[in-house]
Amino acid sequence: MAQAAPLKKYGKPLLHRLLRQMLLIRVFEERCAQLYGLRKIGGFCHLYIGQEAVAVGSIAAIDLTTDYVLTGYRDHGHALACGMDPGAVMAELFGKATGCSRGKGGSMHLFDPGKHMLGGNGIVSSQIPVATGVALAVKYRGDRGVVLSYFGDGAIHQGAFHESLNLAKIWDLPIVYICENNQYGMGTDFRRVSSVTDFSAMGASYGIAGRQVNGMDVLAVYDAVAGAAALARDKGLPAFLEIKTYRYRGHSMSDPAKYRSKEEVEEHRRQDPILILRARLEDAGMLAADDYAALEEKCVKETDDAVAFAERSADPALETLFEDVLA
Amino acid sequence: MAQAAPLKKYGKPLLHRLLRQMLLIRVFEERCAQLYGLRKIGGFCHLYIGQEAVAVGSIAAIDLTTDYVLTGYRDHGHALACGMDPGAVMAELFGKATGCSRGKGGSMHLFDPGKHMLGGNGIVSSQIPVATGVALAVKYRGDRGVVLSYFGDGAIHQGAFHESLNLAKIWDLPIVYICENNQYGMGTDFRRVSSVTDFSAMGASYGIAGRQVNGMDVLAVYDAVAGAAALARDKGLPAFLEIKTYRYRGHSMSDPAKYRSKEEVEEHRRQDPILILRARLEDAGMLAADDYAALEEKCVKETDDAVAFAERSADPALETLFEDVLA
Amino acid sequence: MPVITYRDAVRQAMDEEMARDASVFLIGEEVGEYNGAYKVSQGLLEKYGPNRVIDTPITEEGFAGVGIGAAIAGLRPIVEFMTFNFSLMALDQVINNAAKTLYMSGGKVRVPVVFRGPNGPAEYLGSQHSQALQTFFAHCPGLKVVAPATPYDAKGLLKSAIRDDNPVVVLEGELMYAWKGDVPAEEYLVPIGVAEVKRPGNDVTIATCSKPLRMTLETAAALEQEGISAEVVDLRSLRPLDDETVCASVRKTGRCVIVDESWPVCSVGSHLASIVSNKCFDDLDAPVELVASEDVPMPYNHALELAAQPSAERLVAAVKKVLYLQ
Amino acid sequence: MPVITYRDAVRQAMDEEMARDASVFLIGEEVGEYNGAYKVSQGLLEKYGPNRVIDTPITEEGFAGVGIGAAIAGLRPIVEFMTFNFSLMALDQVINNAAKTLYMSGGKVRVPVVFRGPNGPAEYLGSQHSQALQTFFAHCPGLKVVAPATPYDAKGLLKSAIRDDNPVVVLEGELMYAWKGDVPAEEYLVPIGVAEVKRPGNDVTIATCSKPLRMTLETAAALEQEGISAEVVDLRSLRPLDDETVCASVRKTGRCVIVDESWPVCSVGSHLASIVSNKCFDDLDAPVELVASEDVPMPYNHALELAAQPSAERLVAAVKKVLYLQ
Ligand SMILES: Cc1ncc(C[n+]2csc(CCOP(=O)(O)OP(=O)(O)O)c2C)c(N)n1
Ligand SMILES: Cc1ncc(C[n+]2csc(CCOP(=O)(O)OP(=O)(O)O)c2C)c(N)n1
Ligand SMILES: [Mg+2]
Ligand SMILES: [Mg+2]
Repeated sequence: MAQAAPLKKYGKPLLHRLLRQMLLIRVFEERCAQLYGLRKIGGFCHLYIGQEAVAVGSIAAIDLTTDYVLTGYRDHGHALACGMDPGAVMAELFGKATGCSRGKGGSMHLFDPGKHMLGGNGIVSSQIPVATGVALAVKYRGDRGVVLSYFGDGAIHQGAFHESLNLAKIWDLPIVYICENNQYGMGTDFRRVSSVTDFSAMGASYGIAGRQVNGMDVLAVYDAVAGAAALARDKGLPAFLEIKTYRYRGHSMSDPAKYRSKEEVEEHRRQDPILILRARLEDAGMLAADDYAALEEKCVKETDDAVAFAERSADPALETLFEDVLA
Repeated sequence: MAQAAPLKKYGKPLLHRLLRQMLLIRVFEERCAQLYGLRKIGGFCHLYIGQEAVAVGSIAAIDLTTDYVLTGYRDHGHALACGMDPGAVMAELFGKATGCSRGKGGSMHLFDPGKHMLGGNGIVSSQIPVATGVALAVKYRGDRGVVLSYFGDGAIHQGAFHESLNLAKIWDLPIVYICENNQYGMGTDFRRVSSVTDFSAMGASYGIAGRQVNGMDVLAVYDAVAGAAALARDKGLPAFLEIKTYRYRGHSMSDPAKYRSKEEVEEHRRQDPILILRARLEDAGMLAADDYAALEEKCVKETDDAVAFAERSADPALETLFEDVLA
Repeated sequence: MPVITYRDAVRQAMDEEMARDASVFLIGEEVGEYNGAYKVSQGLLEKYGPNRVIDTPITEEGFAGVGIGAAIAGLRPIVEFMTFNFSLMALDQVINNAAKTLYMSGGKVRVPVVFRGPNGPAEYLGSQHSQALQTFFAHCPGLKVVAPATPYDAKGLLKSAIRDDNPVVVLEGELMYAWKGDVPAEEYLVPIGVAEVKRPGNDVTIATCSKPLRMTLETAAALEQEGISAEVVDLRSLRPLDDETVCASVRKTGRCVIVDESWPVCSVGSHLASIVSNKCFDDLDAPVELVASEDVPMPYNHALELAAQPSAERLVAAVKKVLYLQ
Repeated sequence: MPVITYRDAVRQAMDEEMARDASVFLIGEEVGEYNGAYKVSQGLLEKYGPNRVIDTPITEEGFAGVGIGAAIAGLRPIVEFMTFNFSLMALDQVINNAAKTLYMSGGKVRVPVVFRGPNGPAEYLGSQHSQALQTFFAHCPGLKVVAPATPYDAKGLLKSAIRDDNPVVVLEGELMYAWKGDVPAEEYLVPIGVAEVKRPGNDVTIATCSKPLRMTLETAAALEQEGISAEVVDLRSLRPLDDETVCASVRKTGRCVIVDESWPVCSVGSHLASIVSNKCFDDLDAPVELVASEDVPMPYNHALELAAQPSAERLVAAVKKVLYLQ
């Protein structure tokens, strides 16, 4: 599995940004869990806690003025990593009119086309062909963009994944397929439903290089995606990354996650992507003692503000029910 | 690519049976083409001419008292190789009440559950999960059967193929997936729409051994399928074979096949599976000069009888329109 | 009589049929080790083992086809869709194979498979997870489709579905799983294709099915207070559709309101309205009214979400409209 | 005015729009080098090159999703299904993504994609290849659906569909591709959502769409000989459905027959019947009659196949029934 290079090549601003973004997602999501308990947020709410390094490391490696992100229903992390306004995201989770999708999308359907975040999708694997089409559009127009297409270990057995990789390869599309293997699809250990345990091998059916990446190491993710994106962008070589990660919470808020042991979760928590990066920065003298506290405070403040914004926002007017059906 | 062993190990009865079956399919199908011209047969009519060694060699390698066959719309060859009555098949093509599907199925939907021939399917790849389910049933009951699941080079990009292989492997199902790569899906050279030209590599995504087989050599097909079927039957190891073959005619009767050169067709005709087996048998002194003529005459007679049966059979009564909708 | 939940009724049906017939098995996502996404199959893996309670990867097209194949080979699979929203991934298998194989084989090959799972809106789930998709199945000959609204009917219809030699689509409902009702301890079946008058009345016929039945019955009780006697017909089966029971009621009441939680266009509701309008032309004192979900995707916001669905208010308004009481 | 085939009309529409707007492109199986399975795209690859006329592998789910993605990213893809029978493989993409993305994004993300290809029965093709699947699309909010029956409408509606900012399903017909009709040389559009009276009349309204229009017009001409004046309304669009034009006609004639070549249950035909029955309750002198395909899978045998579909005989019988002439 790919591991990261020494720290200095990244530069302090990037490293701090990565830490801050992961922390913001963490704080934001912990708050979501509380708010779900308070019934401010309803329905399915799939937390990203534990996986932050994947969205943050990968999206930091691209340029959202030209590049695009599409993912599944576990999309809060990607939304925030794309720089979507936390207030608009929180208001969406509250179902408010000021939400990024006017309160109509909810947790699984965060969109911000201005930030090139093209959703959120609730149907496992359904976003993969769509992302492939966005890559087709990029190439069609002769733009220099690249698309990151995210999905889980559960999605990889769906036909949509396989059809897409073949299409991307025969058309030389600028796309990086990212399987966030958090080891479970709902209650199912991925090893129970997969013939192979190294997903990266699956690229070979499509002449696409596959690679496993340590998804608890944000720099490893950054490097792997930067490399793959460059090849996709410059040479039209689609790539496939299996990023190994872990979700600390249940599948959604209603899942007690009894299918795995406390020890297993604890073991992964010791690999926490935020702790790891923090420790490395501190070891390298790139993060002062109170830098982290300040960072954390900032993220808490941003989250507080987002919640306050969501709280004070109005519900959508009833007649908006009939809007946005057709353009 | 796998090639066949010396002749004697097969024994004369089997070798003659293979030759006879290929010849019957050839004669039967040539007649179909004529009858289509005479408008006795309508709609899509996908001839198997050139591919006879695949159905014949593979089905000869299994035991239809325990084993099953499912295929796509190019199914005349499989039907006859399963021992379906040529009269019932021809009557079906004529749309007669005596047809194997009472004149309701037509060319793409030949069935004979008594012979373990479970269809004929008009939707590219749609039969592959169904065949996988038949294999599940065989295993469920603890039977010693194996299922042969046929499809074309065009079907291999469909999600249904990929989903099925994974299922078969995680459940250890007794099934042999057979891609009849006749090099074209309708007008599309398979190389134009596939990222890889050696399909057998695709099994690796599912931990399934893949193998290319010379589909113009009926004995190579027989050997490969016999081997794969034994492993599937005895060890629950699903297999995947890419059998390289060629169709001499257009995709269906309405396809002039302008997408390939005369030379290309001629080149493949020189590899004709019937000619090859005949020559090998003659060389080995296992087929006397008039044996072949006698065989051919028999096949013509069988075809004549089938046509006569179809001709004299009645159309289905109008009220049968409403029968067989529900059991 | 024991009072049990709809969830338990569905499980009992599967349990009894699996005990009775070794060819019955359950297959789907999370049906085994997780005991079902909605705990419908709780305990079945433990009781019947992994050969008969089969967890699948997320491959609706694949495992729906597997169910069809196993049925063709003589077993009686129960295929669970975690929700019917995901069945769209498998629609080719259901429409092109399950529904047509008997016909295409001239009656030779039967497909005794059951496709079941929750259908229709739950709460706060947004557009892709809140669809009442009965039209996609009710439209297609070669299938049977049932949509039980009570624990009693859920158990009796599912048992009939499992024993049926045809592909049967059984539409349950996430929000109904916790509903309770009488279910006899003794074995019984509810026949497919027979509607039931769930409440007798004289002034207006209200026909419905599935989850809206409860709201309809509550509304009928409230209308009684206003002196309006509503007869409530529960369709129970959508294909074959027992329109005769509805028409018999309408011939008595002269008025008809239909409640259907799917989108209105090409719905079971509008289809039934066309039949009642035709067959009861001389009996109807007012046009047939349809109370359906609004013709929009489902929004996430809860107030909008409720406004999108049939409600007591809209039903009362429709009843008063057909009674010219507005 | 030039007389051209339906096939040429469809091609002209694509050609003109591709020439006008560089963001329009065609994608599907055999659309390029083979010039279309039914030769609809003949010459377009040569004219526009492989970047804009894109051959796909057989992966309906995949390339339908690709069309949706390209549309989301600002292009205007025309996705051809070789026939709509195969669109069932892609239904999740059409229903869950194309139709809902605008709504789920609160109006921010548009999906200007066209899905087109032949729909409905051709000849001798059996159950899987002869389906009139309009219900699957007309049912779903967020889509537009058109079903042109003449070369003129095919061209004008397809051009409107390509320019529309919503996902539009365009249902053509294999047997119609060779039909000829007047198509002006000058550019024109036919608006989506507007039905057209194709033949005026006074005694009965016959509403139809797509392929049955021709048979309906021929039958109307024959009925004229018997002194029956039928007004024929061509729906042209199925979603939005211009029921008002039909109702206006029915208010005049007092009788209505609907012809729809799909299965009857939950069909566009039965839906329209429910609306006409409701809105024209006081105007109707007879129940609305539906002439649909029989509620069976399509058989291969040609006589059975014809018997399964709406016919002049059945239409005449229905007209006479609503006129009480039997
Ligand atoms: C097509 C489809 N089938 C089933 C579901 C229900 N479902 C939602 S999430 C999920 C598990 C997905 O697991 P994975 O892809 O590993 O993603 P993760 O939740 O781990 O991020 C399932 C089965 C769905 N949404 N869509
Ligand atoms: C899902 C689906 N898409 C498209 C078609 C139309 N079609 C019929 S056969 C065919 C080509 C299939 O080629 P291949 O799998 O190589 O089989 P072959 O005809 O060569 O035997 C196509 C595109 C179909 N029947 N089903
Ligand atoms: Mg996962
Ligand atoms: Mg082929």
